[in-house]
Amino acid sequence: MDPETLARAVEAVLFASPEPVPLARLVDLLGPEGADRQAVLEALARLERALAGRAVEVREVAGGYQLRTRPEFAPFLARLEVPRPVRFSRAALETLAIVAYRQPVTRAEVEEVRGVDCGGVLKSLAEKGLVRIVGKKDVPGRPLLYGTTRKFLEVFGLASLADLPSLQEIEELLAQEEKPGDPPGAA
Amino acid sequence: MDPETLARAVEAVLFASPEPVPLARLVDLLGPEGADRQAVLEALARLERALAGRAVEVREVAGGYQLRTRPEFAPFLARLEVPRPVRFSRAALETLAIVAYRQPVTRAEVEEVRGVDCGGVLKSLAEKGLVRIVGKKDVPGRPLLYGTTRKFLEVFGLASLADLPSLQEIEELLAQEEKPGDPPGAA
Amino acid sequence: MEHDEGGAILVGDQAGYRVRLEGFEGPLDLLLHLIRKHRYDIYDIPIARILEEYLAVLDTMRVLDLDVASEFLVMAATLAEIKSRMLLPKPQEDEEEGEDPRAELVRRLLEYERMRAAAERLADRPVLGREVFARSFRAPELDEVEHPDAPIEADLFRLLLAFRDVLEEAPETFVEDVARERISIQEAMQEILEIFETAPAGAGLAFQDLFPPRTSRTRLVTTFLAVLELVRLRALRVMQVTPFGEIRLFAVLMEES
Repeated sequence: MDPETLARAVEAVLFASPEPVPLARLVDLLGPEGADRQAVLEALARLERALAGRAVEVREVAGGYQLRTRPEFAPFLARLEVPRPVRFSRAALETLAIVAYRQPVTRAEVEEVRGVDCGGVLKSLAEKGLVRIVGKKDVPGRPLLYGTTRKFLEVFGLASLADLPSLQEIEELLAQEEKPGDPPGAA
Repeated sequence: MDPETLARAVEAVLFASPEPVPLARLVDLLGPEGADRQAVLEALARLERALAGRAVEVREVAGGYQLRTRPEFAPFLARLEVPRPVRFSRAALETLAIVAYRQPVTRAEVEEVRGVDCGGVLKSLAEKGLVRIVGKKDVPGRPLLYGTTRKFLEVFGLASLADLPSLQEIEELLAQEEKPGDPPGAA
Repeated sequence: MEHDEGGAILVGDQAGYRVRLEGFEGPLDLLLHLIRKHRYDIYDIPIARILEEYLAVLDTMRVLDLDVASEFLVMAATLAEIKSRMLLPKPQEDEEEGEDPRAELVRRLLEYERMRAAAERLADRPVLGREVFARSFRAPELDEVEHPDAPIEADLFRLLLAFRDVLEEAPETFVEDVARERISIQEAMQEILEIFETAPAGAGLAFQDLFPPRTSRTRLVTTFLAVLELVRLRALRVMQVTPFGEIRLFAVLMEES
């Protein structure tokens, strides 16, 4: 299969799959056509270039590749009746961030950081499949441990947890915000 | 909105819509951007030209427009078996929970709790490797006893059965209410 | 995301505070707001002043009939305690020992601020189903196959939700049995069966093999009871090849019925 046809085959597969397709899976699928890992990676790069001017792009999400609309088209799509427009409260976002960065983490540890009760928020995030129970901590009382899910990566468009900005980056960002000369009250 | 951006907006809408989109609906969605029927038709034609070399094309089907993979990829896609992650039905989850907490347990005992026939569910759980026969109960008829497997622990992220939340923990976990301050519908 | 979106913004002016919206995310959020607003050095917080301002906000909240959550009151007490500790004479100049009474609070404030910023970064990302959209359906020409080795999508929380529903409907005795949590013997039974699964077929296992050295007493008893239970259930058979010889255990092959 020539590189151009391979890129189209990859596009067809990604288009037809509602969920991110892992690289290994693509290699499995296209191997019979003579494509190895390297060839599939090249096909993905070629596809990305081909989609440059289009409404849709290839994104690496939750350990796989997926076609997604570019964010600038959100306004038209918001009017579409597609499932679940998602809204996140501050409480939910803070709790998610703490679970994402500190996982596996107990409810008490999350509450220690936020300074408020987080049971309800954790439950609601678990119900939405964004966090999950990943075990019990080996301390007296054996409290439940929470972690983020694959769906969390999918919803926030992250290839993996390593895709989150590092805490150091965040600290640098904060340091900049607090530089003298900012208008008072800027937080 | 210039014709090129309009064509891309049409592409985004068609991509994200689960069903064919009628022309009138496209005009509705893009009208606020100043596009009339004529402009949308032109955008569709432009999109068709832009997709010329791609794996996907615009098709007029069932009274609307839809993006579809080109027919030449159909035989190819038909060969691709996309494995669907196995999701559990409510019956399966309930049965699994009863086996997990009450093992070793007979089919009759599971059915007594659930009040319905569970033979099919147990069989399917056994096929998935989540429950298995662990013995026979020492009562007349010597019914088979079921228990959970190591795979069950893996799938649910448990180190051991001792990590299953206790009844008290389940109650605490599920009794959580979201704080009234959180906006409705927010996670 | 504005950090105070959905929370309260307290706008300080000469007349005091006006409260917009309902409440801060918590006492740490409020404290950070006050510290940043007055541009205090977070590593050298003027505790007396910040306590005063903090209490003023709580008062305003009360006046406006806003619920002041207990966490806010706990923090007020903490601040007051730090203030009083700071009034105590410093324990000599050989210091090192005498940690700044504010240290723990500063650590928590910085950690919270970091996580709050991380949350803002998260909120800035395009969210699936809000800013970006994937295909919401599978191409009809694509065969959907349930692979035997397909990943199983499961999460404990859903299992628990289902179990809670079971418990609500279940007969009383079932609920009692679950409450007794007989799990540990069951767990030991499962482990023993797994040992047999990996053991060479037919040879069986020496009784002692199930009790590795340094096994705790409780664990010994549990394992022993588990073996008895398995024998009773006829999942295991006990054989002694020679009189007084080694006791061996064999898994009983189960035929489906």
